[in-house]
Amino acid sequence: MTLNKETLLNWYKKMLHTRFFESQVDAFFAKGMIHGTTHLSIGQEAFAIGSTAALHADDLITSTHRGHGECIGKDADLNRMMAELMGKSNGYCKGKGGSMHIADLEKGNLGANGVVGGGFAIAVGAALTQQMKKTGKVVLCFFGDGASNEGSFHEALNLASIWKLPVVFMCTNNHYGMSMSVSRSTAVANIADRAASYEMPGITVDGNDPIKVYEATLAAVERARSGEGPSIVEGITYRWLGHSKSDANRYRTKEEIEAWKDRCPIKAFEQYLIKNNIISQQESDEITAGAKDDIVRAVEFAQQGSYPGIETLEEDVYA
Amino acid sequence: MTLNKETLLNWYKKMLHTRFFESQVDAFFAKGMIHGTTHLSIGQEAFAIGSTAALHADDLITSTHRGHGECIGKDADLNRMMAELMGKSNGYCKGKGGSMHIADLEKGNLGANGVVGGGFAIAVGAALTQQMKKTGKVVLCFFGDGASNEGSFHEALNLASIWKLPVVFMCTNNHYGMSMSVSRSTAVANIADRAASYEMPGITVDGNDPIKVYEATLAAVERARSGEGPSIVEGITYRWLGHSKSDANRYRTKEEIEAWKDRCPIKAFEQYLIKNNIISQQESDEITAGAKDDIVRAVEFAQQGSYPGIETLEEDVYA
Amino acid sequence: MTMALITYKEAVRQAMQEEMRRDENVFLLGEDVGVYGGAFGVSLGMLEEFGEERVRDTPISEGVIAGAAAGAAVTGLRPIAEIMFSDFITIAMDSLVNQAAKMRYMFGGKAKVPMVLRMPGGSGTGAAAQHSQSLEAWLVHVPGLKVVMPSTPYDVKGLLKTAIRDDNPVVFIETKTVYNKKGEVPEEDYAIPFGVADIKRVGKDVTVFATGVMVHRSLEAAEILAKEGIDVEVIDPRTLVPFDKETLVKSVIKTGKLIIVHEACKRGGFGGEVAAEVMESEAFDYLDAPIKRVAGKNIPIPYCMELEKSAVPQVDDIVNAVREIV
Amino acid sequence: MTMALITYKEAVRQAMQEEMRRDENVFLLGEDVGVYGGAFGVSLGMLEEFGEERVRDTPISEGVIAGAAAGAAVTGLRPIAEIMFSDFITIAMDSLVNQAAKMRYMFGGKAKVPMVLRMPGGSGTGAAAQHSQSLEAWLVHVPGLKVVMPSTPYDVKGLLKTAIRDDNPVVFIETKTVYNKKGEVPEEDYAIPFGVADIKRVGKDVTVFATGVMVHRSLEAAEILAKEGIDVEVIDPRTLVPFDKETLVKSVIKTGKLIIVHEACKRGGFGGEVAAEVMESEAFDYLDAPIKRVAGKNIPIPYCMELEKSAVPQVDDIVNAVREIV
Ligand SMILES: Cc1ncc(C[n+]2csc(CCOP(=O)(O)OP(=O)(O)O)c2C)c(N)n1
Ligand SMILES: Cc1ncc(C[n+]2csc(CCOP(=O)(O)OP(=O)(O)O)c2C)c(N)n1
Ligand SMILES: [Mg+2]
Ligand SMILES: [Mg+2]
Repeated sequence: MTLNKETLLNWYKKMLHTRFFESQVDAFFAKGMIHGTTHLSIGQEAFAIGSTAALHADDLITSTHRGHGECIGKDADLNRMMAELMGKSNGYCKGKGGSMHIADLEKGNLGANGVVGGGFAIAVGAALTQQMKKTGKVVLCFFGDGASNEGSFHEALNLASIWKLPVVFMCTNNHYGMSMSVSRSTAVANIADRAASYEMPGITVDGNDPIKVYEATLAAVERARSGEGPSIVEGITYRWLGHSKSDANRYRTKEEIEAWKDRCPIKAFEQYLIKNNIISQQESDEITAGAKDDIVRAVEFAQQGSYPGIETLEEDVYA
Repeated sequence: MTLNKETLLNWYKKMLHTRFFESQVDAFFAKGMIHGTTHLSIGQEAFAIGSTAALHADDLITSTHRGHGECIGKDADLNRMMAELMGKSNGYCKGKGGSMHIADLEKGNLGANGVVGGGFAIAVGAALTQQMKKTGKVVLCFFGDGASNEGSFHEALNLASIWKLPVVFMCTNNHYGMSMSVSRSTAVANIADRAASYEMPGITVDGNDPIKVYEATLAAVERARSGEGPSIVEGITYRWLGHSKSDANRYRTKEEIEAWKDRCPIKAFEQYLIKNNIISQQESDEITAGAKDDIVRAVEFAQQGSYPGIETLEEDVYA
Repeated sequence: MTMALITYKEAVRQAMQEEMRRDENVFLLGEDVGVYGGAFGVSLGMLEEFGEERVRDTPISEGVIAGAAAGAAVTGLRPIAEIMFSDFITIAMDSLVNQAAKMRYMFGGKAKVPMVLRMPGGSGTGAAAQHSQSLEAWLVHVPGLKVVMPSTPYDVKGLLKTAIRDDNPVVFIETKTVYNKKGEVPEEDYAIPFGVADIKRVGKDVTVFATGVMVHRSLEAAEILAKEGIDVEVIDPRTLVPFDKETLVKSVIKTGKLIIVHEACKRGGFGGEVAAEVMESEAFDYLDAPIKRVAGKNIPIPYCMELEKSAVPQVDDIVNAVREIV
Repeated sequence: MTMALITYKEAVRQAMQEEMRRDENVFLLGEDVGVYGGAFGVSLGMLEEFGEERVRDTPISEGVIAGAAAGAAVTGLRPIAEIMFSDFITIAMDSLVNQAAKMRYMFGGKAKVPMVLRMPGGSGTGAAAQHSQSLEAWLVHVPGLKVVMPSTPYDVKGLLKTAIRDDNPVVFIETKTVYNKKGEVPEEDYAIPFGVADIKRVGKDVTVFATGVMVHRSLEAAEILAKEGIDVEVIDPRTLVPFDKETLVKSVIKTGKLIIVHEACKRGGFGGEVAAEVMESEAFDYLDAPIKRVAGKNIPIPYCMELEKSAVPQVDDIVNAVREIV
C-alpha cells in the first residue's frame, strides 16, 4: 500500500475540516444561528475520511443524518455546506434541505438522509445503475449501527448480494443509536457479523484509524468494482457529543466519553504522521491553521448568502 | 423421545386431513365453488403437522397464506375451515376472511396472513405477552422461504433475540416463493443460516419427515419455554401444486415436481408406521377412509351454512 | 390511425415493450415479473424479448423494490417497478414517500427521479382485505408524486408511455378487474399527456366523475339512465395528480350536478378532495344540488362474494344516486 | 375539580403514568422512550417508575414496533407504542394498516386489538421534509383505525386515557409544536370520549374548523378578528375518526360559513373530507359562501425557517381567509 505524503495530508486536512466545520456548527447552534437539528460526528472523522479516500472521484456514496464527514470526504464544498446549514440560497440545497439532506450529485454524493436506514435501497439502486451501464463505478452506502436493525437493511443487503452489485455497506459503529447501545439494540456484537446472512464478506476495523479504514474499504471497493459483489465494512468509533441538540447523555458515563476522547482519531493521526516523519509539528500546525481558515471562509460565504425568496417555495417539487 | 401410537396416528390423521381438505378445495376451486384465490400446501403436510405437534394445546401460532396445514395441526375444526373457504357465515371468520385469513384465537391460532412476512411482528408481540404475563406459552411463527427476504423478518428476529422472547420461527422452505427459487431470491442456501445474524440457533431438517420436524421443533420450543429465547427451525419440503390458481409452473420442470411427489411425506410416513409395526395396512386404510369422511362431513357442514347477510357487512370493523 | 382491439393488460405490456425498445434505460423489476409474467400475466413474454438483465425478478422485498428504483432513477436509469398488489405499497411507503417523492425538493432541485411504480388496485377478485384495497388517496396527498389511474386499454397504454417518459416518480395504478377488458388502441406510437381528463360520455343533466373500474360502471349506469331520459356526462380524470380541474368545473357549470364515484372507501377518499376543489371553484354558484359521493364503504374488503360486491359501488348504486340528485 | 397548569407534554406523560398504574397490562414501547425519555422528553421519568419491563426501549425498527404492539394487543396486553416522528409511520404502515386495523374484521369479529400508536406530527422545528409531515389523512382513510389529534393539555390527557382504554388500534397524533404549551388540567381522573368535538370559541359569524396547532392559530386569528367585529366560532374535532359531524353541522347552520384549517398539505388532506361531509349534510342549504380550505402547500416541508413558515398556514392566513369570506 503506497500512500504518499500528499494523500495522507489530504486526509488529515479533511479530518480537520470535518472537526472544525462541526465545532463551528455546534457553536452556531448554541447561539441560535443554525436552527432545526443537527447531528455531529466529532470523534468519528477517521472512518468517514479513510473510507471515502478509497473511492475514485466519480464513485458514489449515500450518507446519513450524521453525514458531514462523508460529505467532506467526497470533496464537498465547505462553503456551500455551511450555507446550507444556515438555510441560505447559496447552500447545497438552496436552503431547502439543511444538514440532514445535503446532496452533491455532481460529486457523486446521493445525499444524506433523515430517515435511519433510508439510504440502503437507494444505494442498491445506484449500484444497479453502475452494473447495468457498466460504468465501473462503486457505491459506498454509509449507515449507523442502529440503522442495521431496520428492515431496509435486510432487504437491501440481500438484493445487493444476489445481484452482485458494486456497493459496499459502510457501518459507522459509534456504539449507540441515540441512547441504545449496540449491545442492547442488536443481537450480534459486530454489525459486520450480519454479512453471514447475505453471503458477503464482513470486516470490522478500528474506525479511528484512517489507514486501517482505508485499507479495508479499498479491498471491498476493489472486490465490488471487479464484479464480485458487496461487502460490509464496519468501523468501531465513538460519538463524542450528544446525539443531537436534545441529548443529556443520560445513557452513558462521563468516563466512557472521556476515555474515547483520549483516543481522538485526529490527534492519533497527527502523531502517526509526525512519528513517521511524514510531517513536522510545524507543518501540522500550519495545516491545522489552514483548515480553520477554510471554515472561517465558509462562514463568510454562508453569511453573505441570502435566504431563499418566497418565490422559490413551490419550486422544484417536480422536474 | 417416546412417541406413542396414539400420538403418531393423530399426526397421520392430521396429515391426511390436510391433504384431503386441500384436494377438495382444489376440486371446488376448479368448479368455481370456491372463489378468490387459494394456496395449497399439498406435499408439505409433514412440516405443518410435525411442528405443531410439539406445542401444548394453549400455545400459539401465526400462520401464512399457505396455512391450512398449520391450522389443522393446531386442532382447527375442519367444518368451520371449509365453511370459511366457501364464504359461509358458519365459517371461522363468518365468511369475511377466506383461506388467507383463517384465525382461531381460542385455539391459539392468531391467523393466517395474506401479506408475506406479515406474521413476524405479530408473533413477536404475542410472545412478548407470554413473557410479560409469564404464561409459559410459546409462539410458533410460520413463514416461507420467500418471506425471509422481507424487512419484517429482520426486525422481528432481532427484537425476539434481544428480548429473549418465547417464539420459534418456523420456515417452510418449499424451494420457491412463487416462481423465485431460493437460490435466485436468497443470498444464503438455508434460511436457518440467517440465525447467525440474531445470535439464535438455526436448524435445517427434512421437512417431509414429521418426526424429525417434531424433534427439532420440540427442542426449540423447550428452549423458548425455558426463557432462553428464539430459534429458527427450517424444514425442506416442496409445493406440489402451483403457487395459486394462476400458476403455469413455467419456472420448474415436470421432472422436479415428479421427483418430489415420489417423496410424498404422507406415503413415507405410512410406510414408516407400517414398517415399524405401529399400524397395519388395514388400519392405515381405515384411518385414511375416516379422514376422507371427515372432509365429506366438512363439506356438508359448509354447504348447509348460509352466506353472511348483508346486515353483517359493516359489523366487526371496530370492537 | 390503425386501431387494434386489445386488452387492458396487453396495452400495459405493449407500452412497456415499446418504451424498452425505444430507450435502453428503461427496465422492469418486481416480484415474479419474469418467467411467471407477473401475478396477472401482464409482463408475459417480456423476459424472452429483453432478457434477465432488463426484466428482473426480485425477492419479496417491496421496500427495496421501490427504493432501488429510486436509486436507479436518480443515477440515470428509468425503472418501471411493479408492486404485485397495491396493498403491499404499505411496505414501500418509506422508499416512495420519504425518499423518491422528496429527493428533488430536499436537494434544491438537483435530482431527477424518473421512475414508475406500477401496481394493480381494487377489489372484485374475492381475495379479501389485504389484496383488494384502493389506496390512491394516500398517494395524492404526497407532494412530489404523480398519480395515474387509467380505466381503458387506450388510456393505460398512452398514459404508461407518458409515465415512463416523465422525469418524476409516477405511481401508476392499474385496475385489476379490467385487465381482461378489450378496447381499441392505435397501433402507432402515441402518448396521453398527464392532467387531461377524458369525457367518456357527453351529457347535459348530471356530471358523474369516476375513476378506475367505476368509469365503466358509470357508463353502464348512464345507459340505463338514458332510457329514463337522464343524460349523464361521465368524466374520467385519468391522472389524479396532476388533476384536470378545468374539465370537471366546466362540466359542472353545464350540468349543475356532480356525483363523484370511486371504489376506495369513502372516508378520506379522493372524492372529498374533488368535492372541495369544485366547491372552491367558480362552479360552486352553478351547483343545483349538493355534491354527492358514491364510494366504498368504510370497511376492509370482505371475502364472501356478495359482501365484497356490497362493499363498493355497483351500477345500481350509481343509477340510484343519479336518480336522487336529478 | 382541582386544576393544575401543566404542559401538553406533561399531560401526555401523566395520562400514560396514570393508566399504567391503573392497569398492569398497559406498557410503553418505542425508540429511546426509556432513559432518554423520548426524543421530546415526553416519557422522562417513566423508566424510573415502571422499570425496563414496562418502559421498553426498542431497536430502530418501526415495523416491528407497530406489529409487535398489534401482536401483544391481540393476546391480552394494552401497548402504547411510540413512533419517534409521525414521518416514520411510512415504515410501520403494513403492521398498522394491513394487520392491526384489519384483524378484527378479517377474523369475523373475534380479535380485539387494544393498542395506541403515539407519534408527534407537524412542522415548525426546522427539521425539514422527513421530520415535519402531517399524515393524518392517510390514517383517516383506513377502516379499523381510530385517529386522534388533540390540541391542548386538557384534551391530550383526557383523550389519551380514552385511547388506552379503547379496544381498537388508535393512532394518536401529538402536536409537537405545542408540547411545551401549558393549560389547565384536572387533577382528578377524567377521560374525554371519542367523537365529541370541542367548540374552542363560540362565535356567530363564521365557523373555523381546525386541527392540531391550527386550533391555536385559529384562536389567535379569532381574537384579531374580534377587534374588527367578526365573531369567529372555532371548532376542534379532537378525534378525526370517529368524527363529530353533528357539532360542525350545527355550527355551520348557525354561521353559514365554513373555513377548514389544517397543517397537512391541502391536496388530499382531511379538509376535503370535512368539506364533502358538510356539503352532504343539511348544512349545505345554509352555506352563504363556498367552504374554504386553508391548508399546507403541496410541497415537502423546506428547511429554511421563513420558507418553512410559509409552507403551512399562519395566523395571518386564517385572518385573511375569514375576511375574504365574511
Ligand atoms: C426511521 C427513523 N427512525 C428513527 C429516527 C430518529 N433517529 C435519528 S438518528 C437515530 C439513531 C441512529 O443510530 P445510528 O444508525 O447508530 O446512527 P448514529 O446516530 O449513531 O450516527 C434515531 C433513532 C429516524 N431519523 N428515522
Ligand atoms: C408483501 C407481499 N408481497 C407479495 C405477495 C404475493 N405473494 C403471495 S405468496 C408469495 C410467495 C411467498 O413465498 P414463500 O414465503 O416462500 O411462501 P410459499 O408461497 O412458498 O408458501 C408472493 C410473492 C404477498 N402476498 N405479500
Ligand atoms: Mg450509532
Ligand atoms: Mg416458498
